[in-house]
Amino acid sequence: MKLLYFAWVRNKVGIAEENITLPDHVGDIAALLSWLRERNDGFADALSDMTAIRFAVNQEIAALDQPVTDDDEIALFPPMTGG
Amino acid sequence: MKLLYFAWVRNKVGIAEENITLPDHVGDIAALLSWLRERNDGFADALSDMTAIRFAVNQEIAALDQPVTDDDEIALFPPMTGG
Amino acid sequence: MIRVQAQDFDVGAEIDAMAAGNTHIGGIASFVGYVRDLNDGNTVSAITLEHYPGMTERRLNEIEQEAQRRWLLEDALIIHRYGRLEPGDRIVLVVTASAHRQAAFNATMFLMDWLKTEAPFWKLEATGDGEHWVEAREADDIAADKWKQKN
Amino acid sequence: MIRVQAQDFDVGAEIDAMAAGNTHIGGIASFVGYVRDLNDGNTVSAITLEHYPGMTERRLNEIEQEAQRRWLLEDALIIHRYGRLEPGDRIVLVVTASAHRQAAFNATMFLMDWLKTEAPFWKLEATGDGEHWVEAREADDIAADKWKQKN
Repeated sequence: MKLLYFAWVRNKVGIAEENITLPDHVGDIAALLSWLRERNDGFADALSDMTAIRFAVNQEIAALDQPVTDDDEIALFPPMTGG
Repeated sequence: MKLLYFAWVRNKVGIAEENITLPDHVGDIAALLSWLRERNDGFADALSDMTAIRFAVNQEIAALDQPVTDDDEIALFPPMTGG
Repeated sequence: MIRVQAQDFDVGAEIDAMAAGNTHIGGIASFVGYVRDLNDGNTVSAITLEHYPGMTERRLNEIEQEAQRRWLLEDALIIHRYGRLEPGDRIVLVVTASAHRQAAFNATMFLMDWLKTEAPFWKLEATGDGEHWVEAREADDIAADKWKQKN
Repeated sequence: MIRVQAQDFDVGAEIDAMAAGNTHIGGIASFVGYVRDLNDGNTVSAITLEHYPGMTERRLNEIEQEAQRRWLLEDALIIHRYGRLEPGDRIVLVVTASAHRQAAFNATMFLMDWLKTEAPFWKLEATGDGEHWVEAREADDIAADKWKQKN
């Protein structure tokens, strides 16, 4: 799985992108976030407030219960502020 | 009084502008229009449908009962179509 | 600022001039009106815009002031042409600048709706059937009226 | 058409290119967004726009298609910059052309409201107090939501 982090999510987790292999028990976005939070304090801090995080699966905005697999590109970021 | 005619009002009355002296009994726009209609068929035709005519007194849109004097600039024209 | 003129104008130059040196501006909204080749089903070969010199400038200045009263604008510009124009030619330009986009959008729409019904211009349209004066559209009156109700 | 780029753009050239040769166009509405020197009371010395390459282009194409579905447009253009920008710099351009002005105004406002909340851009603002990420504004969410209710 390809993981991308943007804006202050990237600042807090300390990396812009990475390739990982999903553990068997991680089948959706919610489980992925729980698993990421366990990695270190940076991830725990970045992903502590779910109302402040948006996620995209294969470049489409997704919900917490969206299934994910190792073939997906997942991005985590704050609410968008374009224009 | 200076009288100005625009668009198809000008076409129908046959002149773009003129200077006239008001008869004593003409004190407002309504009376002016009645008096102008008597002049010839062109004026009678141009001023036959009051819903299709707009008038300005000294370059401000005016109502039928607006008083007028020999010092005024009066313009008669169809509804405006700018933009 | 308002300008009533026969000659063409440069849209990009006007927008850039309004932006230049004013870093309070967050957005500039603009509208350019063009002569269309088709109007109410008629093929148009040209239009001739007549106006009321003196009253036109006076009314355009008034409405620009009104827009500045209604919205917090950094600047506003109206340019309206008169004379003979062909399909594709520019007729009118409205540009407004504000700190916030909604003020600029609203002011630009307000000025365009107003120009359609309240500025002393008249359009003579040349089509295959000859020349005729363009009639006022009820839709334009309704568009202009909505600004009277809301403010 | 959509473009996501670091370099500046020429507003007048884009508008003129859209108008060129299409005499069905009655009006072109546009909006240019600029970096302001003041935001939420802070003096801004620069902003850095980050985006999600790939997703940005995909989403901008989708929303341009959506605007074309909702309104009868002759053409539509979105240009959005990324990278470091200073007060007075252009950030974003939306241009839409239609036979009728209201379609062009609505499509331009729709695209701008959408870009504020749904395009994967994030703004890092440099002020006297240091750098911070600009937070999403509730007013922008409300503006974007109104297009969901109405259509």
